[in-house]
Amino acid sequence: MDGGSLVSELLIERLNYCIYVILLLIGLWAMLAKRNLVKKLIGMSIFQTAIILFYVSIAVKKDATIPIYLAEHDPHGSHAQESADQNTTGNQESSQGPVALQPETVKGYANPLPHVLMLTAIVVGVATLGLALALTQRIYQGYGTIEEDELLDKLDRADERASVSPLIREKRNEQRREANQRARARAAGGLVAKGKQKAQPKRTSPRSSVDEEKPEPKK
Amino acid sequence: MKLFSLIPVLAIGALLLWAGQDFPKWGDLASPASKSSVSSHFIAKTGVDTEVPNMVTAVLADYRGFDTMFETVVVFIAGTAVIAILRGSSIGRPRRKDHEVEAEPDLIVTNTVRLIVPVIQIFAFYVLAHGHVSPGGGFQGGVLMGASFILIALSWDLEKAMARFPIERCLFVAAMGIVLYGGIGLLSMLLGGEFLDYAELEKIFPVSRGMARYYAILGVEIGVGFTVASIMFVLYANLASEGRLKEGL
Amino acid sequence: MGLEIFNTFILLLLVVAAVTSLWVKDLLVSAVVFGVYSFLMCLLWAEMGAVDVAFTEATVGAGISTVVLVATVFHLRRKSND
Amino acid sequence: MDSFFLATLAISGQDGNDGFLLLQILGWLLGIIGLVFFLGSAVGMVRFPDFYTRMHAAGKGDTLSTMLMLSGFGLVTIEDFSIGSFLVLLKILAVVLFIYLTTPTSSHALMRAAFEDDEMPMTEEDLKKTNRKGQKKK
Repeated sequence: MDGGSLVSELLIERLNYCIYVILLLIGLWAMLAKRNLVKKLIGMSIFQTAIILFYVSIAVKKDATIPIYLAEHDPHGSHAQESADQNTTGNQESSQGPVALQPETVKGYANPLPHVLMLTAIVVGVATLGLALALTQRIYQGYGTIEEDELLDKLDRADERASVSPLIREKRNEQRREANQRARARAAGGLVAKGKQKAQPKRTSPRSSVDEEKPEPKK
Repeated sequence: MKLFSLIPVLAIGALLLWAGQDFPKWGDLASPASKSSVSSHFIAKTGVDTEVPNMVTAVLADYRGFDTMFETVVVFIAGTAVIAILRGSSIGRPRRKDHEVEAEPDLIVTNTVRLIVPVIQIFAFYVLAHGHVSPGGGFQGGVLMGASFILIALSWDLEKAMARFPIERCLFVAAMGIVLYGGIGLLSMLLGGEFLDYAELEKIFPVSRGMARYYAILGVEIGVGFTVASIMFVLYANLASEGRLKEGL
Repeated sequence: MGLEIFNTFILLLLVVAAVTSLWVKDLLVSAVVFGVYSFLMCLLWAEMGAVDVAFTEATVGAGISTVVLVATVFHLRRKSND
Repeated sequence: MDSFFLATLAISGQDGNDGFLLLQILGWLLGIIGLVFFLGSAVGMVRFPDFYTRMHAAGKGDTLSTMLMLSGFGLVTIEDFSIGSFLVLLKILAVVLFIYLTTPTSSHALMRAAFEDDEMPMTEEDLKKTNRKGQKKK
């Protein structure tokens, strides 16, 4: 297959598939690259609707009606009743109950199976979206942010605080205290007030303050 | 990070576009999904088997009833999980006051809502019960019913809606929906058929096999409607108040 | 060839709505534009003959999920960094 | 308008198909008038300077145009004097009534929310200021 026919195959005859793929890629990209959790969830919903759209468009038939029986095709509708009444006067055999549709009339109705599958998928989708939003609210209550990078920073700090054993923490605190004292001594040797402020430990995060406060009472 | 994530995205896109050449054209009558014997059987025989003109409802609640039952269970589990996640999470946490105005519920809005909420609820029942012959069914009717309570909560406040539909009653109604669904299935099993084989209900109801399935589909849809309506309201009530269940939005 | 102009137009609008709802930095605007996306999707499905799916999307996607998103954003920070 | 509608019905009762053609033309006309009002409200949303005037354009134009278009649809759907087409007309009229109730209420709620959020309406002096600024920029 040469290039021209590929383009005409994809872009002209199957343009709808191209747009489904674009929608799906937008959703996937948002889930991967966006840092805001709510944006990620919106991307998830877009991804989901793109797949549902693909399924529903498979069910389309040209010149077909919606999957609800027309009055003249309904085996139990008024029309069938009339024809049954007419038949009872003539042929007794053919009026035995309702008749299934002929293959020609089957072609006139859209395919109901993908509709059913996707109908439940939409409702389950909103339930899972609500669950994910509840988790997002909980994350915001716990960490005060829903941006992924800030969240990872805070998680790293929390991990460090939780995972270090008390002995190592004590050793680190001692090292830090020594470093502080050395710096203070240097600052006292040099400029008086300005140097002291500079010599304060650079990290002002809650962890360092907490870790330094703990050993204080032992002194 | 953003550029790095473009690599898998573009790779998947190229793969999907390459696969797209093999898909059927728009509205193709000879596509595999339309030619398959399953969907042709559904279109041809639904009216004979169940007497329901809307094929989607019949396939949803009868042929694929097991699937729908567990979809309903998934919705129920999601609602209970939202309650479990958010309950008590905001105790001792000050309520945000920065974007809040001290205002009575608006007179015009509340009076209009008083007028239209009964109409919405009647329409929800109509959609639920008329789903056999027109678009609609348990999911849509349930969502509309839940939306009417959400409208009450939006126009007055959450307490007013919770007084009409407290959270315990929500969970009870949701569970009753699933029990109704499974109960109809079990009843048809006790009468000698298989699980969710509604045609066996003709032994206790004075109707034909087709009409037995018709009425059983209605009962199943009512069960789905109960569950979906209460879970939708549970979702809103919990998310709007951070699990406090009072003083929402 | 088989694709009508109406469908193509709605599909392009869908792409625009999806990109907009991910582009804007205000999460409230993002939620509302996502509601617009759901309505366009509902229109497309009604045109395809899937009336039940369109009805479900109109009630669930455009109604409940927009309300739930707005209710969540109300308790979070409204501005997003990207 | 009312008497015209009744007259149309009377004609359609006498002459059969011609009367329904008149109803269809009337329906198309109503739809086109509704579209014109819709265009007006869309232009107003873009062109008006502040929130209240924009809501004025959106609320009023939207309600009127939607009601007009829906009643046009209702007239077009009448094909004969059967119960079926009359039921469709009745349903569309119910939707019209619903929109008549809810759209003004929602725009009122939006306006009130903006007012309680201390959004001030634009005065003539503000308009002059913005005009001057625009002229300076030019």
